Amino acid sequence: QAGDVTVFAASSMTNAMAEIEQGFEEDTGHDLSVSLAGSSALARQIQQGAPADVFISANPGWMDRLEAAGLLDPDTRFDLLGNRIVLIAHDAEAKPVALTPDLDLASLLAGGKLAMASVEAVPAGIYGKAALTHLNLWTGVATQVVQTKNVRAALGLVSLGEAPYGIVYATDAAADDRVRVIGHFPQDSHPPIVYPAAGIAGRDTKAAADFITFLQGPKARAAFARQGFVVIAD
Amino acid sequence: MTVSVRLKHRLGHFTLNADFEVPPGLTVLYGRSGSGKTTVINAVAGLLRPDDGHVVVKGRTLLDSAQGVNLPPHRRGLGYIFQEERLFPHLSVRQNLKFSRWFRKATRSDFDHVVEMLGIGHLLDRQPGALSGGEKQRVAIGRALLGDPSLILADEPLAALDDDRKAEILPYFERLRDELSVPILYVSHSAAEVARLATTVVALQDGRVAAQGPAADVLGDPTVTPLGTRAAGAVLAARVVAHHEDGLSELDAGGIPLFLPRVPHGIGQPIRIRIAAQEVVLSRDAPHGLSALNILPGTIEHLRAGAGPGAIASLSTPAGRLLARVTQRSAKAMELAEGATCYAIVKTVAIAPEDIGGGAA
Amino acid sequence: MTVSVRLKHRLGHFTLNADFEVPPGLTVLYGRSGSGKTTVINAVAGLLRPDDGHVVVKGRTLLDSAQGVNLPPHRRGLGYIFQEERLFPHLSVRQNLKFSRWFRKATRSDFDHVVEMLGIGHLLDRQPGALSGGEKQRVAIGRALLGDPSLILADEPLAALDDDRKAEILPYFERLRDELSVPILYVSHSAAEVARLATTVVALQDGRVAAQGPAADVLGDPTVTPLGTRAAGAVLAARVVAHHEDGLSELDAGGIPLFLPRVPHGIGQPIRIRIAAQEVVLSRDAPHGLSALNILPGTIEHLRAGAGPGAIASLSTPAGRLLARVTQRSAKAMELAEGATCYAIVKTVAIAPEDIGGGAA
Amino acid sequence: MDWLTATEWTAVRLSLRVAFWATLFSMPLGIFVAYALARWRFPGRQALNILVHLPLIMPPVVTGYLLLLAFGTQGPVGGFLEAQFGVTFAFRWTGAVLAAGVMAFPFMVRAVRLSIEAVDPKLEQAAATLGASRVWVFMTVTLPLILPGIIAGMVLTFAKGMGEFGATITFVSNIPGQTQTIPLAIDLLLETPGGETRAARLAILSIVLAAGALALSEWLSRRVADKVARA
Amino acid sequence: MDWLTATEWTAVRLSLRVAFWATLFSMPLGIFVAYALARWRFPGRQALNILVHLPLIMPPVVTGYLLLLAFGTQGPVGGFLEAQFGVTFAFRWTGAVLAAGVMAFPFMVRAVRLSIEAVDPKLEQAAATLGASRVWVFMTVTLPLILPGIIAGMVLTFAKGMGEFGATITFVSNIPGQTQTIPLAIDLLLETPGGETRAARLAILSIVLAAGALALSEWLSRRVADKVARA
Ligand SMILES: Nc1ncnc2c1ncn2[C@@H]1O[C@H](COP(=O)(O)OP(=O)(O)OP(=O)(O)O)[C@@H](O)[C@H]1O
Ligand SMILES: Nc1ncnc2c1ncn2[C@@H]1O[C@H](COP(=O)(O)OP(=O)(O)OP(=O)(O)O)[C@@H](O)[C@H]1O
Ligand SMILES: [Mg+2]
Ligand SMILES: [Mg+2]
Repeated sequence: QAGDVTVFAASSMTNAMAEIEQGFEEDTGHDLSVSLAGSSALARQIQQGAPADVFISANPGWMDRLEAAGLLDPDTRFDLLGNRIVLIAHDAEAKPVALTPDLDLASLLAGGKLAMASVEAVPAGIYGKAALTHLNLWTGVATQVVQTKNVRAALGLVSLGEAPYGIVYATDAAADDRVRVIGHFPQDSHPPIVYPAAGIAGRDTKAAADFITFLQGPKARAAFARQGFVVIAD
Repeated sequence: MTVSVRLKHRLGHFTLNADFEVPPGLTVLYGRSGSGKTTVINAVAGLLRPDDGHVVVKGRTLLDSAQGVNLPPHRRGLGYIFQEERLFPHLSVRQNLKFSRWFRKATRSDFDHVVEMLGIGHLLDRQPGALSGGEKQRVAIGRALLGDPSLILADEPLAALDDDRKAEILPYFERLRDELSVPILYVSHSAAEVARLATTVVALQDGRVAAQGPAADVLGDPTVTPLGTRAAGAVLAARVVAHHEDGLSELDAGGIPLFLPRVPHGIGQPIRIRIAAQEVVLSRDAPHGLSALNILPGTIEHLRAGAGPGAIASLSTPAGRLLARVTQRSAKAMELAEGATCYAIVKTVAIAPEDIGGGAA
Repeated sequence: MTVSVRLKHRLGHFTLNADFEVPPGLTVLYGRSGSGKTTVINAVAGLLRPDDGHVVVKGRTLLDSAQGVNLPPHRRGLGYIFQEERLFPHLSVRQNLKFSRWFRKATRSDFDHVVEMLGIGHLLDRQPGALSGGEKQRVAIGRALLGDPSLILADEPLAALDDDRKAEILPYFERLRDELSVPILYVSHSAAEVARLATTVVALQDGRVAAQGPAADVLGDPTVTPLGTRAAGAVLAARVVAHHEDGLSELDAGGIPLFLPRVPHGIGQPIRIRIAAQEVVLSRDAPHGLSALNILPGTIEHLRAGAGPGAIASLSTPAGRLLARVTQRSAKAMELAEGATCYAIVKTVAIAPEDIGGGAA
Repeated sequence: MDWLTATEWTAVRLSLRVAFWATLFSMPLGIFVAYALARWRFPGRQALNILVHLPLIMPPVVTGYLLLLAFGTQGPVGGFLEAQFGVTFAFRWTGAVLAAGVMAFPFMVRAVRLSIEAVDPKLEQAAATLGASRVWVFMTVTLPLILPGIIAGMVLTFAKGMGEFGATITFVSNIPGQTQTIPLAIDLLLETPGGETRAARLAILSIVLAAGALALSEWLSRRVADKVARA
Repeated sequence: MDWLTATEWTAVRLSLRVAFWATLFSMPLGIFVAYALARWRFPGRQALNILVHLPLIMPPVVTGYLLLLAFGTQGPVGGFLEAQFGVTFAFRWTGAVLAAGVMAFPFMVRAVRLSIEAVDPKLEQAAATLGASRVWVFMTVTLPLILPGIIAGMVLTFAKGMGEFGATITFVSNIPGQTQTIPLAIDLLLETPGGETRAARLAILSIVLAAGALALSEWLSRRVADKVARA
């Protein structure tokens, strides 16, 4: 018997969610509606009683917030996805570099900007800063970093050439052929990148449970993989 | 007293301190530019809240600062013809004219009649922006009159109009005054208008009342000429006797026949005629062979020399008191003195149409 | 010709089709409300672009539709006194008056003099919003005059003013006309203003020129009375002979002595006097014992009966042509006819101050 | 119809609906507030003035957040309205209307207020002497004369209604068919790799629609102005 | 000074600077465009009208993106300005000024335009007959009479300059000390779990500053209105 399910998902998952919506509706006959926005906005809305059944956050911090407030169905939280951060360049001819403490990032920038998502608020930026700090590269380039509202905007700056280099998720870099990935940050240079997902307390309908199950199933995994995500859940 | 006004108000350097009471009829407010006429009218209308004041019209208290009474303008039952026309630019002439009908039931005034009198029938569907100056003013007059006001305030309503048009509109104010007994406060600089319309004259000077009283007294008193000597003139009461074929009307004024250009009043009706002092020629002998048709015998009651070369004589005649303005040189040459008998000569055509009005003097 | 105007323009149902040429001096545009006076003046000022037109002032072409000439208003060198005052609300009276000084160098007109004449000295630091109606109009007159215009357009400039004030301002227009030879186009409904100021009269009717010509001709021609019979009157040229102690001035008009209330002109100076037709009393016999001081012998040149009870006689006297308005009844009784001799009687005080002007007739 | 996807068409329809109702509802309130600010002196006048300008001063996200706090199902106003009148704003298109209206309110008020301040009080006085009470003076004289300001305010509100993003997404989230207006859809497309072309299409459509509203308003204004034209 | 962090104080100073210059620069251009729209009939008038309204119709992100395309270092206008005049907008506070000015431009133009349309052309005619050329008529009569509209436009621009977020962050990103205005700082705090209190402090400070500007403008308007008061 078909039901409705509403998912609040971080907007960086737009393409993946479109595929998943189709697959899920075909498989279960439930009606899925997806609200895509920034993780912070979505988390606040859930706090204010938004009609979300499932939340997928790009930022574990906001999921922690909801959990602490008792708004999650406690047993349903799991880490859905992982990702990697990479250094990208605008110049199609740019040479790959090794992301080690020996890298002379400042002279690579040559006075240009390094585009990153906000290093205090947006996960991709936070991870990026952590990685640069870990590699002792941060202080050398801190003044040249431009911080954007989200990863996509940082990617945009590099793809337009406004900033010659940038740090983004591997998923984003893969989707834009005007940028070139010149280095992968070591996994241990930053806290693990995870997209947690969870059901919302008091909204544990069958449809919601079906969706959480579906997320962990092969169709969803394939869809996420196609968009370049590292699928953690199993 | 139909209208009783007491006002105190300061506007910058100007202080209004006016106090007057007038009987039924039309009161002309007279005074030089800046003497406070518009300020008085605005206070009566409720558009200006005076520092202190008391206004009663026909027994209805419109304003009483002491008692805290201050009727808002829309409850004062006014028809205000403003010094500038103030037509509503977004409404057609017709809508402007009918504006007050939305708020007051029309009873007395007849739309078609007022429109015809003012000669604005062909303008009804225009916007005010497409009217000439005089046309605007006529529409503004119509708008105020069509509100069936129980008090009319008119601030130089006819100043922008030509003589013919004035002559057409003046009788309407007379009718309001006499037949419908609407009290009227009327600002005017025109001696003829004052003489013809005024029941009472209130002369303002620097915000104070310099003179006030019945029009016949103020205008006919040779010792006061608040409106200037050129405005001096007596008002005679007469009765229509006959309309002659040659275009003259014959009147009877205390037994004396007077000839005037045809008047519109019916036989037997009373009319009042203003005879300007400066139009009267005096003669010691009975004159003959003159083109002037009206000759009134009389006795000099009073002779007052003015500041200039002129003097004003007041003459008691069977038709009533008459004023004559002569030069002091003539007065001396003719040996005019109080008690002297003489003849007053008045040209028929010198009596302006606007100096002839219906109603008893 | 100083001013030559040819205009064709349509405004809604109204069609202007005016064509007149006037010699130096002051031209009065006369006509009923809505006859097109303001439209003509606006076109001359360049505020309205007529469908077709040609305007030349003192040899300068301001507008020539055929040649595509159309000077913008600010290059026409105007002083325009508008029918409504149009003061700048954001500027003080002083700044309003001095407005044109920002764009034109002041040469002729003296600020203090104009301010004093208009009696607005105490208003200089006020904003226009704090002025009475007449005060605003006076400031507007001053503003236009202080622009040192080479052409003055005045649309009923004195209508809102009282007689005393009018008498103070009129001489200034005369001075502009005579001494500074500024051409003036002047709209007025006042016969006295017309008579006193006009060099030329142009009468408009429904957008067309109904009559035009020198003021003396138009006003003194008994066959045309474009301004209405009450405006008819002759203009006499005279010369000041003496100022007497009793306040009278003695003039000489073609050998005939005339007595007037003291005139401001010096002995020997020429002045022009308008004698309104309705003020003249005719007598077949030499009159005596009358209070009227001025008696002129003459011969009747022309007698025209009007539509009403009146007739206008034109009289050839040694002082010049005189008009007299009498009733047809009197004309018959006195057997007035062309060629008859008679006496014209004119009261000294009946000649209004505004009917006496400087300059030759 | 393959120029836009079905979801996108839904967004277009929704945007029009939101802009329309936001314009309609904020107009009377805007006129009232503008009149109060222009003509009345009352305690708290300056506070009201600041309140009206708040949505302009604060980042839209803050406005959206405050709306969420006040008008959410948990919020005091939202809870009250839901309980008393059954009106819900949270996560409904009605909430998008509210957000657009609030964000455009400063412009609506300013435009109307400017017009009110330009009305010649002498005309209102004239109407009063002809028997019109305060309310009638307003209805018959003031209101017709401030139409240009009202039209300008409505245009600004409509345009803002078509373009509002920050407060809307924060307040009512981004739910296709419910709260996903054109700007939200565009934003999402811009977040999506390769979404630029479709974003541009939506933007152009949005501009065309708003241009239509603009042209209509210009035409209306012209008519009003012609009527009131001073010769 | 521990009420706000040093970065936050920098953001406050920067916001004031951005709002100030945005107001100053957009005023003359706004007056010009408003005059052209109100008084002239020229081909492309309607297109200009739409262009002016675009920042309102489109989501701020789109406006910011278009600014980036045009005024970025790689953009045609930005490249030209940098080469010719050494003016750079990209990632500079000047870019924030540009973004705020553009976003507020519709309001500036509307406010001024409403005022221009309310000016009685009869007064301008009177000035012309007194010798004032078109330009002088504008300077001596029109401009003083539209001051209320200009003040209103400036207030709206200043307020918008204090509050603009979407276009600014998209165009010039968020560089503390360079482009991080109050709204950007607030947004950052709101994105951070637990940042609400500090965000609220910044918001309140921003409101207080804008309220000051508002009060100043009201006082100025009153002075102007008193001068022009019709009795
Ligand atoms: N915009 C317009 N549309 C249609 N008719 C108009 C327009 N403006 C003026 N008129 C008409 O043109 C005629 C001439 O107007 P004008 O203002 O020149 O008259 P005027 O002689 O100055 O009258 P007044 O003495 O009343 O000021 C009038 O009949 C008027 O109704
Ligand atoms: N707001 C004001 N501030 C200062 N003085 C004012 C103000 N309004 C009017 N006055 C002055 O008050 C006086 C009376 O003005 P009012 O309008 O009553 O004159 P008025 O008799 O109607 O004159 P007019 O015949 O010129 O219309 C004038 O001297 C005027 O200058
Ligand atoms: Mg007055
Ligand atoms: Mg006129």
